[in-house]
Amino acid sequence: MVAMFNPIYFVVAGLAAAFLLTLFHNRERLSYFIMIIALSLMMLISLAHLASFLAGTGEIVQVFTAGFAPPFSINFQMGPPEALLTAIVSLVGLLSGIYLSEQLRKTGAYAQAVYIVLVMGMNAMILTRDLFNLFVFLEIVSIATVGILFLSRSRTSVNTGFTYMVASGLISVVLLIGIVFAYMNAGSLNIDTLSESLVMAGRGGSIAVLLITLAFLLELKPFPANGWGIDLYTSAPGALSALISAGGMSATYYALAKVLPVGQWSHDSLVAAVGGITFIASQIIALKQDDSRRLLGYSSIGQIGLLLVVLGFSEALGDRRDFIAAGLLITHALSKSILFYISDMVQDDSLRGWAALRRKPVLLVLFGVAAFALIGFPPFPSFFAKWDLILLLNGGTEGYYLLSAMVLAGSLIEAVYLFRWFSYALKLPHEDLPELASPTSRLIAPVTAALVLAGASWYVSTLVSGFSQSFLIPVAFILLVAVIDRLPAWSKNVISIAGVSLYIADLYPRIAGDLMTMIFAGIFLVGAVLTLLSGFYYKGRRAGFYPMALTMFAGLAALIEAATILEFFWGWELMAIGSYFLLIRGKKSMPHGLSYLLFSIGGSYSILYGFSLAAAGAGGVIAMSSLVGISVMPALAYSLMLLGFLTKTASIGVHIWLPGAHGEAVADIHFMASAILLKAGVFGLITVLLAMGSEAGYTRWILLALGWIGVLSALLGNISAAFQESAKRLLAWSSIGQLGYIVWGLASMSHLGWLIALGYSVTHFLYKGILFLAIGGIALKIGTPYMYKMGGLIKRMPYSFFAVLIAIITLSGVPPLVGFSAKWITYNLIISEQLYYQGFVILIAGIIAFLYLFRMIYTVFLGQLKDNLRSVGEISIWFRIPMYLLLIVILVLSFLPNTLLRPIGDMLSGIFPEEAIVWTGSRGVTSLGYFDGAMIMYVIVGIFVILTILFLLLRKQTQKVKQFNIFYSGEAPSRPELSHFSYNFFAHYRKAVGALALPLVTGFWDRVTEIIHAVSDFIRRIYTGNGQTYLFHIVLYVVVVFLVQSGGYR
Amino acid sequence: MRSNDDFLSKKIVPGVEGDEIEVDPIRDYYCDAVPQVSREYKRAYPSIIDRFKNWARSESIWILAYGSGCGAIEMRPLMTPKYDAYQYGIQWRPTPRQANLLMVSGYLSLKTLRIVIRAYEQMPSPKYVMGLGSCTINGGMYYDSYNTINRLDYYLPVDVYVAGCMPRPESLLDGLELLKKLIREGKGHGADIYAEKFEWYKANQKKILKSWNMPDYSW
Amino acid sequence: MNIGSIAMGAGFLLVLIGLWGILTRTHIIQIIVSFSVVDTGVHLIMVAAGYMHQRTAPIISEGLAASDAPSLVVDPLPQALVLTAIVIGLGVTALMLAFALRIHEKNDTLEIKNIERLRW
Amino acid sequence: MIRTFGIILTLIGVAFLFFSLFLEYETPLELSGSASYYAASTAEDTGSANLVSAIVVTYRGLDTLGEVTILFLTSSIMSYMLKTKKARNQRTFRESSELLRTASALLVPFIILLGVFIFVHGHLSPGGGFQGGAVLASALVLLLVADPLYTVQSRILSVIESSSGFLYVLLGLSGLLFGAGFLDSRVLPTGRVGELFSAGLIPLIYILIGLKVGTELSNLLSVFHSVQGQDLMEDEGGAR
Amino acid sequence: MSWTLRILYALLTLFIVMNVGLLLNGVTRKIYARVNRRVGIRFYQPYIDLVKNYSLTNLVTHGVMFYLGPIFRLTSGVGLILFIPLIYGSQGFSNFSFSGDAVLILYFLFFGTLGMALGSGESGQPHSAIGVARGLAQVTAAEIPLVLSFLSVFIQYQSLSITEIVGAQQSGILQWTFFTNPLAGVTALLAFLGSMMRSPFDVVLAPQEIPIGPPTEYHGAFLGVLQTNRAIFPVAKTILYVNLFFGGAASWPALIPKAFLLYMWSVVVGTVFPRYRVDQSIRWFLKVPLALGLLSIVCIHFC
Repeated sequence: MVAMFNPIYFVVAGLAAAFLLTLFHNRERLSYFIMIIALSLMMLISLAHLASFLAGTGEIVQVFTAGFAPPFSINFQMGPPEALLTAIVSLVGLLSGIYLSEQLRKTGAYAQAVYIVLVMGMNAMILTRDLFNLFVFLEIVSIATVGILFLSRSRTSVNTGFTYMVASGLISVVLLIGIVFAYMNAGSLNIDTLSESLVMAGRGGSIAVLLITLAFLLELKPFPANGWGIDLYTSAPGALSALISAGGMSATYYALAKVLPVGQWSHDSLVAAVGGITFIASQIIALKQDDSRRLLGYSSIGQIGLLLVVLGFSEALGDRRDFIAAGLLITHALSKSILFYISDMVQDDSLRGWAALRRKPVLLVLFGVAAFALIGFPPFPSFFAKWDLILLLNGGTEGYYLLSAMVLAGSLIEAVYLFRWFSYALKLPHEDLPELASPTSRLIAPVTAALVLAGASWYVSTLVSGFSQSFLIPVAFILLVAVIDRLPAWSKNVISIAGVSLYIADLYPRIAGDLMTMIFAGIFLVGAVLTLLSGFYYKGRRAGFYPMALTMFAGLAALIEAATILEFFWGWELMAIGSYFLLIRGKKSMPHGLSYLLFSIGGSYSILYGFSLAAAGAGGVIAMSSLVGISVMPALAYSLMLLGFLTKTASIGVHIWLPGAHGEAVADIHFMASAILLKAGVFGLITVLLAMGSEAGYTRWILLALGWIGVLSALLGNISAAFQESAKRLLAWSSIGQLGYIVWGLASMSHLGWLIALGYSVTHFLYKGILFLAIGGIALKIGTPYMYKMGGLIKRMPYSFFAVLIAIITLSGVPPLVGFSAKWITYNLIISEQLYYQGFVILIAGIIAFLYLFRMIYTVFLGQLKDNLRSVGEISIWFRIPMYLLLIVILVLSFLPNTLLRPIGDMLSGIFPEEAIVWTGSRGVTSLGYFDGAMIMYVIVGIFVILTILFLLLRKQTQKVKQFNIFYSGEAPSRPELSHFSYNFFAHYRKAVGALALPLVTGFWDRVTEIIHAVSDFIRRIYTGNGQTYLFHIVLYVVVVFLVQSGGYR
Repeated sequence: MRSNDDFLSKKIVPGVEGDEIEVDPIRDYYCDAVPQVSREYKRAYPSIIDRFKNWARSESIWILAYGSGCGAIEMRPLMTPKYDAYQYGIQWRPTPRQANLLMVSGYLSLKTLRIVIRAYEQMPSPKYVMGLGSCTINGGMYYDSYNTINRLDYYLPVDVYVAGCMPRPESLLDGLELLKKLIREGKGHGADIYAEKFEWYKANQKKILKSWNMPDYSW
Repeated sequence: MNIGSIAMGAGFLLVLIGLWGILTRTHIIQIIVSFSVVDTGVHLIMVAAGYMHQRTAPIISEGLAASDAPSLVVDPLPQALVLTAIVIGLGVTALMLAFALRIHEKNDTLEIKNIERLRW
Repeated sequence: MIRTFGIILTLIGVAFLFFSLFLEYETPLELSGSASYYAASTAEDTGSANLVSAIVVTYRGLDTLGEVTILFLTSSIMSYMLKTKKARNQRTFRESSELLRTASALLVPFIILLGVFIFVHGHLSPGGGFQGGAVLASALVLLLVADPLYTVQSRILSVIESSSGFLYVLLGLSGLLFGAGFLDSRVLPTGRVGELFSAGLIPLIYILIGLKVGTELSNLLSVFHSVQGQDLMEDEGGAR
Repeated sequence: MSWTLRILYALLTLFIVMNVGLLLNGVTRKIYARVNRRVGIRFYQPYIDLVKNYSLTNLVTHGVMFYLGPIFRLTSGVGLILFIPLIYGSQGFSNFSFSGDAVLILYFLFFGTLGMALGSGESGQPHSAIGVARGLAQVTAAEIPLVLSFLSVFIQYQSLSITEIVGAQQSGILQWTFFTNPLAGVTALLAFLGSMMRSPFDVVLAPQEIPIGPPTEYHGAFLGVLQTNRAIFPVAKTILYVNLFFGGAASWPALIPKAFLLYMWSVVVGTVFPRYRVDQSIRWFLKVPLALGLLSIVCIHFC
């Protein structure tokens, strides 16, 4: 069957159709129809071959033209890479053809003929194995590109066209000279024969090969010499840019891949270097772009740079190279074409103009899919490709550590400008933007591209070893929920809760034994059910909330169930996506959501780097056990992983995203993000610290640093919390403080320390849950999170007041409740582990927590009730149910602290053998001291009850009075607002200790971004806009590369 | 400057949930209860405990440090070593909540009368009033002034008057001695008398204080 | 120094002159002309590559039997390649001229410096 | 000033590159690699006397097909790029001299005959489809120069052009179906070297190429000719 | 010990401590008066004031939390005294100290503060809120020397249980922590000043300025409860310091003079120094006491 689809039909179909078209050029409808038929025929051929290869049955097809053997005639070869690339080229060609239908039809049959020849040329470039034939088809492609470029008929397209022509002319000169001299040395033009003949190693031969490689590199628009390329993307019609970046670039890239073996891989380091420079430079320049087309141009050139790096390191990547290159190429081709298609629909070219996408949600979803695919988030192929790339770069005999760091830095910068752009689209006003030109004919192209990308993602994930398919089930469930997004919120809520609880039921037997995962599974999944429960409060549709919330929970579940570090990383990134979309929902949350995402991406990249070193140490094995005892640069690996997880626990230094992101989040999202999301960081820290242990020498310094980070975050978090005006920001800062406490506990690497950390994680979940739900509910009801706008709510919401009171007492660690057990263990830890100085700061930070606790409960509940709050009812029942569930748990734990601490202690004794606490009933005894939770509770409650009864007996006539019956030195208070002391509550404290709450860290990160922007501004100056300068750059580039290569090492 | 009445007029305030809230300051901000007579006053004959309580009340009199008029300066020497009222259990408290004795030390203009009435009503009972100087007895040299009151006990139940156009500290101490004797004998029922003849007192007060913009009894 | 190396040297020289023209002339037509000079230079190099001393053109005729062609004939392949290269050069130059016309129509100038261009 | 200095420096660099290439070049003494195969076996493989035509048409037939496509591309791009307004205002030209008009009328048929001869004998004598086509086009140039108001019936030219292109592809396809591979010229008997009806499909293909190249070049020239003094078709809309 | 016996002992302890507390209050105010060369109040005046406050007939309450505020305060006072082992050796008089060690006492101090703050908060009185804000701000700074000194004591004896610490100091005066760990002792004395709300650091209850801070709205029986606590709470804290730094006591006659003398230390300093503003007091705590505390820990840690 495959014989019937002979690759030569690409050329035949293309040319026959082109020549036929010009015959009936006056009947547009017929000619356009023929064009579509030709394009779909080409796609059919490539898909047939691709299908046969994917099914594993196909073998490489050699096609001889003119009936003679290759060295004497031109031959086509259709192997797996060719099949894939021709499939991409023909697919994008067909989609762009449909997209450009009305322009092509208007310009006439000739343009359609040129378009068919363009797509045919690209396919032929991929297939041909003959150097000169490759040159001919390269010329066909560049001429046809210029022809189609003219379709946009604008002045810039004409000017760009001319420079493009001259530039490709120069490149063809270089290529021709290269081919001629290659022929003179080896006597043949066929690539395969040239590769075998060693004669190329001679001086002339090596220069010829250098010229050929250089020509193809120049065609791929390397950094200094790509002025002409950037203008092409900017002025060409969107669909053409899509075809160029997806089709043209892939074809030339594969041509280069075919040509490299000719010189016995002598120039692979050159290719890698050029690729690396192009990747980094174009990402940095793209930072400063505000024109969407130009930015996409830089980004696609950057992606090609990355592919060049992959090509350059072929022998380091070994057989995985094809998988990586294929993964990156598919994602790049499809997502770039999606973006280019959309760019043609948006009339306003500036980045902010894309906010108009919100008028058509389908396009916004497509934009999101493309952006996340480009950066390499799960489930897209680029995620697995980037994973393998970094692992192999660091894994080989001599790891290319600097290079992999550079690749990650580059993709981080790419994430910066892509997500900044995406958040513009999500959040900026779009009322005054021009209308979208998006008829259905134009929608087909991006939608099909996205569907193909999804299919490719599914297929790639089946290829990857160390990634079980069970992780895709939650993703499928999320897609299902996304599809039914039209339903009202409550129905989706029921479905999601059912889904999560089903997952818990299925998960429970698997992790029943291991308490550590059970704790975190409880926090993640039971917490999920609780937060979703509070979601019943919302009326209406609440578009996009449930899929994204479930993505986050799926990510968290994946963390728990991960058997290999790949699955762990998959869960981590999935969670980052979900949580970003939840946090971005707040009205003023755009800058904070963006900084959250960038910090989490930076964090996950440092985790990825750490994992790669771990995998390198374990010889490529990526089971979770490979994290234990890393042999390759262990100090760097562990500290990078810890840094990555610290960004998620928002410890000092990387915490600046949290106050804004959580401060602006909606009520239950705030609870989700803080009580659950931060614990993901803690779970990560635990996994790493368990793997690291504390025996090795370097661990002492890492743990010391980790401890001090935890301590400082506790201190500074609590102090800054005291000075916040918005209740939500206050709680956000307090989460930083609490997490600092947990990090310090973990850093002590002792039985007691981990007991505190785990105990705290659970109790933090409980009381922070109550606080977030209460404050969130009130902020929702009152409409503002600012505390000075509240006051006296105890009279309107007594139940919430009681819950918040209990939560506050637990948080501050005052005896009767469960918080005290953590404080007690802290003292034991400080003395037994001799962490005196850190311990002292932590204790003081614990005391400072009182400040913001009292401030919150006073300004919100006590004091004077304002007029507009007079008729406010209790917060919604859906907030109060989870609140009271958590309250009951806290009270039970307060009575019997051992129910929580004993099981954790027993489990920990497995890890830290020293037997720290001996529990008898609710009485814990350590070597230093003792405490009995139940007894304390009985005594205190007993005294309290007795005194209350005594006082009630003694009571005389008591007169209940209202809010203005206060001693106001004889005057009558005028308005409730004036006699409610809440704004700038700790002014005097700020005078004394305010220096500690200065935003120094934010200043530091601003400095960093300023530097990068300055560099970007400096580099991009070389594109002066003058065509001749670009030509001069090309010639200069040729000379420099020649001098470097020849002077270099020959 | 907005007059005081403006604060007490009814107003419509937009509520947080988009509803309109009708706020009537008198009803919403202030408690409008009327003082009750205490059980002790009703009892015909003071029991042993009452007598002990009255003794304790006499031995520890907390004065509201409110100097109204020129007599206040006479109270200061009581804090000095020369007269030292502390040894008799007398103390000065800044808030009426914790005070038992209201010392009206001189003339009371209409404005200060309003403040004195509020201060008196905010004191817990049993509470006593001591008028110093002739101004409180019969208006003193300001008897014909348009804005001072002539007799204090028309407006507040006064227990002890100390004559003198500003009595010296010694006479103050003497007055305090008399007050302690009255309290010990259980005659310190100013608060209950005020509660009993509440309407009468209120009528007097309202007659002289034309713009009565506060609840009848400001707790 | 046989004719082959002279031709090759001349070819290289022509390419250099053409490049100089492209990089320094500001008028677009002059750039197109210098580009065709470069093209000719390259074609000359290609032909020179195929030149062999004291050999004749690769046409089999009475005077040149098919059997002893390998020892008498010049390398035919570069001549085939140069044929294609010349046609490609023609196509590119024709298109450049068309673009020059369009540029003049849109920008009313043919100076490459003041064509209104996209900046960084 | 710095610009030119920079350019000089770069060109010296390029010169150095060329020089290092030039040093390696020494004219080979005898044919090597595929050239020796071509020289030895073209005659009995394809039966074409002119080795270059054999290479151009059969051995590296795909290149030629590519070339033809490039020419086709150029002419079709030109056709929609330089479309002029419908109304052709009459341009006043100085009457060309008597000598030129009569000479051109006389010479044009002979030039066309020469062109046809060249591409018909492509496989025997030097030259071939492209060279013959160029000669044909030169005939048209002569006509245009002689009589500027001469309007070329571009309709016929484009029909010949596309039909010859299409036929060329069909011949290639026939090679695939009947011969050993796409563009294999041995579908027809290769005959004796030097005969007119020999070398299989090569003459036929060359004729088609000659016609195509001739018509395309003339089409190209007529477009350029018709553009003089006209304002180009302003595009109605189109993107930025 | 059966529960009833334990409760009887507790009542007895409370009775003794309350009397000691009231007498101490009386004596303190007598000393203040004597410094002003005044005759001063009768030493039993606090008793009278207490009875008078309880005897007042009507009470004004602003809400449940306001009502329970003083009771929180008194529970904290009573709880504190019951959790501290008063008499070394006697099972009875160490009351409920078996239910928690020094950490429980350290954190139980805040129970009362929180309760009082919430109670005065509900009264709607802005001055009380200002007082509470000052109190909390100051207590975080006053905690620094306290935590440091207590920490160095716990490190020195490697134990958190007060009875053990007292036991280690029984063999003679030179064995007192004050002498074996002088730096911690001095820091503790400075910390003692901070926690006793005496004049250098009594900006919280600044009379006249923010009419006595948090308890502005409290009167009658509420004030009585507060005064009972004012009797028990300082004595409890003093006994805590005595136990930790001055060798505790084997019997009441040994305990009361020590408590009295230590109590007088804060009174004497109180009479001489004027009142600090809040930020001044915070800065004061961050200078000398912090340095001394750290020194004491370093010293214990290394030498």
